Amino acid sequence: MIISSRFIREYYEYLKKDKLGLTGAIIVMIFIFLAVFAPYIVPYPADAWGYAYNIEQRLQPPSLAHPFGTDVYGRDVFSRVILGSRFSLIIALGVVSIALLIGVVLELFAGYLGGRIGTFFMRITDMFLAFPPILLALLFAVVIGRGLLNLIISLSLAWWPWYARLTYVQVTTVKNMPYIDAAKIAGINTPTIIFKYILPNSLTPVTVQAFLDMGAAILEAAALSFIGIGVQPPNPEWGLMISEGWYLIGVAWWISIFPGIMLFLVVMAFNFLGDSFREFNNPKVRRLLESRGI
Amino acid sequence: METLLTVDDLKISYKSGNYYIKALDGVSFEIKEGESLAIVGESGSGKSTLGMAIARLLPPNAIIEKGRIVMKDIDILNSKPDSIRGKLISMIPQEVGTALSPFHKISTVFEDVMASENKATNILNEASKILAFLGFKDPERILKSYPHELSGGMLQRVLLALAIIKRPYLIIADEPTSMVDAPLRINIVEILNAVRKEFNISMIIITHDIAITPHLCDNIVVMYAGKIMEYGKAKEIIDNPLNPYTKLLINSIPRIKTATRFEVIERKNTQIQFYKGCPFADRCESFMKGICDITIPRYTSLGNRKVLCHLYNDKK
Amino acid sequence: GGYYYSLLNSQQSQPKKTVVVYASISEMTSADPSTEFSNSIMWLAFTYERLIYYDPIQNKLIPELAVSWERSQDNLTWTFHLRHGVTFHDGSPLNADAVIFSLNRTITLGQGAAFLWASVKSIEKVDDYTVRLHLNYPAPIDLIASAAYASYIFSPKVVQYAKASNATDPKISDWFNAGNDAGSGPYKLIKWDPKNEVIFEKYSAWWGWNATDYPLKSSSAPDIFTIKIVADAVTQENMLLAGQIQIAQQVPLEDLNNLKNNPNIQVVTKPSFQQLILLLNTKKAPLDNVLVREAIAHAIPYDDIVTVARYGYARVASGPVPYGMWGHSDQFRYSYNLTLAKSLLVQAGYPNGINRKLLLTYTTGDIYEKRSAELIQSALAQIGIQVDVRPLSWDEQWALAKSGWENPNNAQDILMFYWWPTYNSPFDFLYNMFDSQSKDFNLGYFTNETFDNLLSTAVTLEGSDREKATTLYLQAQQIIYEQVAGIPLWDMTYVIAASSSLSNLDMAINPAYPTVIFPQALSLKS
Amino acid sequence: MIKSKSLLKVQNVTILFRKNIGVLKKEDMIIRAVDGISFDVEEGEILGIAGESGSGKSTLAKSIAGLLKPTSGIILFEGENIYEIKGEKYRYFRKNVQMVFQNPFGSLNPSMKIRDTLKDVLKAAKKETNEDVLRSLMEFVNLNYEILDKYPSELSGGQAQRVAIARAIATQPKLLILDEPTSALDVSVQAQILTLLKKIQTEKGLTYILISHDIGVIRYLCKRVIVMKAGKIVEQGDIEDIIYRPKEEYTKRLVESLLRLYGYIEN
Amino acid sequence: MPVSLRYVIKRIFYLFLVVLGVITIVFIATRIIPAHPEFLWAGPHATEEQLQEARNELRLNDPIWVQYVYFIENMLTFNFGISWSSRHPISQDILSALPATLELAISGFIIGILIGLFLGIRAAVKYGSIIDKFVRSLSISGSAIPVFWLALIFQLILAIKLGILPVGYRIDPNAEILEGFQPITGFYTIDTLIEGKFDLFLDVLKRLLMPALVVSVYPLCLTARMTRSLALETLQEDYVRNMRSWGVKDNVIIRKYVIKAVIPPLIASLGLSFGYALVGSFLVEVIFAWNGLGMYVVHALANYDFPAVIISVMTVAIIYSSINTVVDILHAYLDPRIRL
Ligand SMILES: Nc1ncnc2c1ncn2[C@@H]1O[C@H](COP(=O)(O)OP(=O)(O)OP(=O)(O)O)[C@@H](O)[C@H]1O
Ligand SMILES: Nc1ncnc2c1ncn2[C@@H]1O[C@H](COP(=O)(O)OP(=O)(O)OP(=O)(O)O)[C@@H](O)[C@H]1O
Ligand SMILES: [Mg+2]
Ligand SMILES: [Mg+2]
Repeated sequence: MIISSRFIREYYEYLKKDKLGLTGAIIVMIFIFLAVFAPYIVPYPADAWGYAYNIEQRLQPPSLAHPFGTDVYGRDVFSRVILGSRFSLIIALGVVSIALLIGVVLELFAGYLGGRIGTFFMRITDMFLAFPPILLALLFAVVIGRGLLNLIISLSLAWWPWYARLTYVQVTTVKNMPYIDAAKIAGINTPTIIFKYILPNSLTPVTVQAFLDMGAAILEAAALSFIGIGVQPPNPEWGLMISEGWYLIGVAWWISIFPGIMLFLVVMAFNFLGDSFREFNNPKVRRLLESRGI
Repeated sequence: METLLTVDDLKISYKSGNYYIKALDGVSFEIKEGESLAIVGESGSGKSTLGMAIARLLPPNAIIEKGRIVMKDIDILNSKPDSIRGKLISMIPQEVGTALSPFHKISTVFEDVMASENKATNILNEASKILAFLGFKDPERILKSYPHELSGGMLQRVLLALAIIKRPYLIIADEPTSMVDAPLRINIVEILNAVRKEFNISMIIITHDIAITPHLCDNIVVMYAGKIMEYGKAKEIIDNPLNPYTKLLINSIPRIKTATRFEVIERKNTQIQFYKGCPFADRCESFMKGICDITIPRYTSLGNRKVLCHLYNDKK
Repeated sequence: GGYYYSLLNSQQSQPKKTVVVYASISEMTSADPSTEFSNSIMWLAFTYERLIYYDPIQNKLIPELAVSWERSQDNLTWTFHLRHGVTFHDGSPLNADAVIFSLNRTITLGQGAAFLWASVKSIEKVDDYTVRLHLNYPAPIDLIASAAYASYIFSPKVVQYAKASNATDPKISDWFNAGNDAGSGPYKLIKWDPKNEVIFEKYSAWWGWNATDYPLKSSSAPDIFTIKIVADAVTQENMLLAGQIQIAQQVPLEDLNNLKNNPNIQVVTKPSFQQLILLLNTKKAPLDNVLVREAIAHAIPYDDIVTVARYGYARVASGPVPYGMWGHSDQFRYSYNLTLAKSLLVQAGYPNGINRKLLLTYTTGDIYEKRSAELIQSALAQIGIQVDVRPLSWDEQWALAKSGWENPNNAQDILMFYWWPTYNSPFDFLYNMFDSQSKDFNLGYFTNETFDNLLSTAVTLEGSDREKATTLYLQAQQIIYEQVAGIPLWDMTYVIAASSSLSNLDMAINPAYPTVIFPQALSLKS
Repeated sequence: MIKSKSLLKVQNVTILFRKNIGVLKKEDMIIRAVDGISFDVEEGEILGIAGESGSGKSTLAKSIAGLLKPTSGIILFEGENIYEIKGEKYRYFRKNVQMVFQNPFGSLNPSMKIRDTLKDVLKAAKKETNEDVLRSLMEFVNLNYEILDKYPSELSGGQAQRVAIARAIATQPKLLILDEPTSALDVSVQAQILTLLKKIQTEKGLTYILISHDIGVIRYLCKRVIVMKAGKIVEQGDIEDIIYRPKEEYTKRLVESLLRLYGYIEN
Repeated sequence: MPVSLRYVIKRIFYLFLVVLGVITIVFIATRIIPAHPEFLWAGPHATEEQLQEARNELRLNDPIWVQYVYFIENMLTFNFGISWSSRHPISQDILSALPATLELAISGFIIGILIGLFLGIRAAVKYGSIIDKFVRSLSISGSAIPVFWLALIFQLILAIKLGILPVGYRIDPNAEILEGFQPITGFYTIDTLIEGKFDLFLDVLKRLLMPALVVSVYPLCLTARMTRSLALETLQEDYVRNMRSWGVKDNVIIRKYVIKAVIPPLIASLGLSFGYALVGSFLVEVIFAWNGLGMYVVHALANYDFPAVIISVMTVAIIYSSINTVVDILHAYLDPRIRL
């Protein structure tokens, strides 16, 4: 399996040398920590969830009491930004795992069986690939409605074809490898071959892509929330907060700047991590990297 | 004959992450003008590294720890690569499929290779002439082709033409005959011999294919784990290998005429750390029988030959 | 480059026209002066003219196309004397025929605000410049003739232009909507791109430029007036600061302090008759219980809402009739009192709050509504009422709300929307939003016979006995107040930010004609 | 002399590959990889198949191993058509015909430890999978048992090929197909593998089909050889006869150049 | 060497299939997923008449396959129906908004590609150097910037705080009246030049600059990253080493061989880059009040004008697929190995 302890150990060793990847990993870890514990550690939980408002405190610039200032309802932007990480994490995990599941399972069988069925599934995948993913997500969001859950579903529905194609390509190469023939000759049954021989060896590019996509999913979800069809107020989703703060950009820049910075940092961290993971999995580049001591 | 190239105590490692991989460990030898030298040995023994070091083509992670390469009074390792590559030394690559840019016609490559020579002669004429010499009936057509439009054998000759068009003193061929059928192997040997005769070019042939060496080379360097195990006239070495590794190598070649009998020594699992001492000890019968010890042996010169082995340290 | 420059200079040697660009938040709608009942008032109001112009601040009626008018003793006949020497933009003269043609078309088509003329029985041409209206019942025809909608007079030649068979032929409407105008106002329509921009050019033959009895004009009015659709307040502000527009309909109110300090910008505020109100679904549990409605009314932080939603640029409403309108009273404010609200809920039988999420709808895209709605959401949460706040497009919101007349249980619980007057009378507010006959806008489905009777009596007195009418309207408002049929939130103060190069802006804005800037009154400093 | 019974019968086997190069309608290009080949393999025999690159050797081998149904012709294993048997008989065939591939790394699942690879194979053949079985298997191919806990990428070429051989003999097959088992290895390692193969054959009495383009390798292991070219059998017979008395033009040319090349070494 | 006609025909035929596929997905999304498609078409709370109208228009009383055929026919004949917020034919709305979006997307895309290509090559050549590290972190972090947020910051700094660049709108609001500017193609950069209005052209460029820069960020990062890794891989290729061994100078190798090897796969990814530019401009339009398809969609979304949104999305998908087809043909043209 790709997630073997050896693999993790090797990647850990590699990360220690890849400064960008390491930075990414650390930020991602902080982000996950925040997402999990946000409601318990933010200074103003009620503000964070959007239940409360405080007229006296409205539109305060950043200060000690409110490090990121307050918004138009006098809610603490810092608390909201921190809690926002929970939404982004749920989105990233939800979208990537659902899309991965659909894409991989579908094309694993399509790719292994090949022939007409394989082609048929690939054609369906191609149809979906004809849309820029975020627009397809927008289409689905419009059809199934707004809100966090619908957002995740829409994005997943738009995303799976990318994994499907990767898996398909990979499965069709892997299934022609001698070790698959060897397994067949040894009399190992088809389900075992698919799940133990083809799946783990087809997964690397998809996993790399999934890693890279975590950030992208967060970003696209934020974009959809920004145009109003994602997470709904008063929830503190970053894209939504940017959109709300945009109206006041002239007087209260902090309302949209801080969620933006947070969004940027987290997506960047995922990108760094994903990129380092990709280079780690690309032996050609890896050899070059190692030789340069990067 | 004058000495063309001297390699003196060359030590090269590769840096790979935190590790250093020793590729060459104190290699010294000479090539005379017009001479053809074979470098044979195990996979990973440093043959390609040696060839690339001479042609100044080492990858960036290679570290030259020690040693000198001198050719025609030029210190190869300390001069500009551009003044060496192509002019003094050229290479013939092994993989023909990926050896030429798929996006360019053969003629373009010839032009670019010759670009630095501001000779009055028409470059393409020159190329045609060499291609014709290498046996092409219609060199113009070859020049107009893309690499993928030519067969493997044709490409091999095109690559040879590219390597010799600037008339270097030395060409290095890395595995010119691997993955090739017997008739074609003969063919390549013949062409290389013809080139050598016509242009008086020295050659280093890096190869696994010991069978071709007596037809193509004057001398052989046998390498093992970054060291030269034995050096000498090709035919002498094949007739009478001295070093146990050379013996193993020669005996491992399956024969055609008579059924072979391999003498195989299976590597035993021992706890001794071999890399510090004699590199071949763990496969060496003499070591296992206790005839010699693990320390690094010295070179012994026996006439034209040089051997690295305890068995010969005492002799002579 | 040089070639282009010489070309350019030759063009610029002609005297440059003066231009004022007014950025509108919303797109223009239709262009038919008889039926339009929406955003296009923004330009109909100065491309076309009414018989009378109304100044609500001084409560004065100013002669426009009619120089004078009188009503009969029984209040059932109104006679208008028309202005001489007025020409429409096509050059044809204004006369009694034109007025009769226009009013008849509007009344016959019966769309938009045509209901205003419901009292009219017939229109009679007395002579070329005199028109007489005969009524079924007394009605304030002077106010109706000065209304912001359905009051416009246009050239009868539109029938020819549109190749129509008669006045009500839809071809005329098509002709208007193709971007043609047939008005007599100070500006004529020269470009009609309702989603992006609408452009007007000064009509130099307008009678008003030289009229002494007509105050609404300026000698340095712009040659060109453009309404540019800029759907976003932030962009409007940026464009204003960059000098790309001269008037911004909306800027983020929080930015006003900065703008006020900017010497290049002026900010004009004016009270308006536009009110944000909640209509409560009186036919669906739990809001069918007056005690619950009352509890809600006392749980809303009115002052906070004005601060947050309008940055203070509004007044907490008192009754559905806005400040400044006759028939308004300061007696109808609900107090903000959570203890009271909670005890009312207990009385109503909901000691633990309401176990269902109430649906509050508002019109999407309006930030003031959005903020008010979100504040109400968190305020009501404090007395145990959960609210689902849902932005809907106006069409959708309206359709959902209207469906409540058939089945109130399918409709929203709370509807948030604006009301502004069609014509200037409390009747317009009270009837439309609360009378049991008004199925289009009584979207709380409030039915109360006493209330209906009070209104129908009052409206007939408007034209004759304003004082009596006022008393009746106040009684009617008392019923609304006690029954909590609606909860008025705030009366908007209009805020217009404009370039300092404009003067007279104050005069160009009139709450009786909401969102209109009358360009003929603007002065452009050079 | 008792005629031993034939273990495998290849009868008139043709294998075509179809490549669709058409745009709208089907336009197929047909590659005749194997073209009407017939031969028998006796029990306990080692049959060599030689031939130039692309002559269809691997395709034929795959077909015999039951991986690729021939376009026409039949393959009989112990008298049964291997593409028609089902159930117990099929399992019997699977257990008894195994294959070793050219690229030792490519034929081992890179994401599984050697131990698990072997276990899977033993399980599929319904055999014991305990530590002793695994260790003795390793010992048999001259490997240290520590290798069991390694991944293929951590092995040398020779080690990996030994593992592949261990895997192939784990089910105790009757017929072993060796498709260029040593061509990716160093000559000295090749010699070790070849001796190992010889040892296995004598100890277990297996039947081999050995595919190689290296006549020397075939010569070392085989008595009988088939020479293929472009999907067809050019010549077959005793290896000595082929080398010293080639009949066909192609074989003559091949042998002549080989003799020239190896001429010096062998004298 | 010309690309074989057969390949071009094949690609175009394939494009046609993809367009059908796109239409099918839209059909599925609008007819099969929602329980009551008429609500989607006329708005969830439309009146009974509106619903009836929608039912007729969508032919909901016919069997599903008739609806499907009818739907395809409508889409292929640009009969997209009426936007129920603007009350215009959607095809007309889209046609008037499209040039603005394309102008923005194309300029952003071109800026991105050119700068990205330059940076990517630089980085690969100086592998491991400061430049390389800079390009690598820039390209990775750059693609993490939310475009809409970047637009906001650009606007805040360049337009509001510094006042260097104008904000909003594609052309001076008074251009039409004062300069007599009349859009012809809808691409204002082209129109102003056609009409010889050079000052307006400069104005248009100035207005285009900021949004185009924002839009360019994503394609730029993508191109830089791809170029870098492609060039790195190419530098590892055997033939590069071989040419070095024959004495071809490094700069010739990079200028002539590496770039030529990098371009075809890069071209193959142009479709993707353009997709990013297109989507990027959708979001950026909102902030820069750029009257394109993005504004139209966002506006339609706010008004729950589903038909307008769905058809716009479909239009973009079709444009995107067409571009991908052109790109594939171009790729085949540039890579002599692809001959199908
Ligand atoms: N770029 C590199 N980075 C790290 N290690 C390398 C690199 N190139 C070669 N090596 C290592 O250096 C040693 C010598 O390699 P070299 O390629 O010179 O061997 P060789 O004799 O040519 O082998 P072969 O016969 O397989 O071609 C080997 O252990 C190899 O793994
Ligand atoms: N799956 C396939 N699809 C299409 N053609 C194939 C396929 N497999 C093999 N071929 C073709 O069949 C022919 C025979 O191939 P095969 O691999 O059997 O040759 P071989 O003798 O094993 O060659 P080598 O010595 O190089 O391994 C070749 O022309 C090859 O291109
Ligand atoms: Mg080598
Ligand atoms: Mg083969």
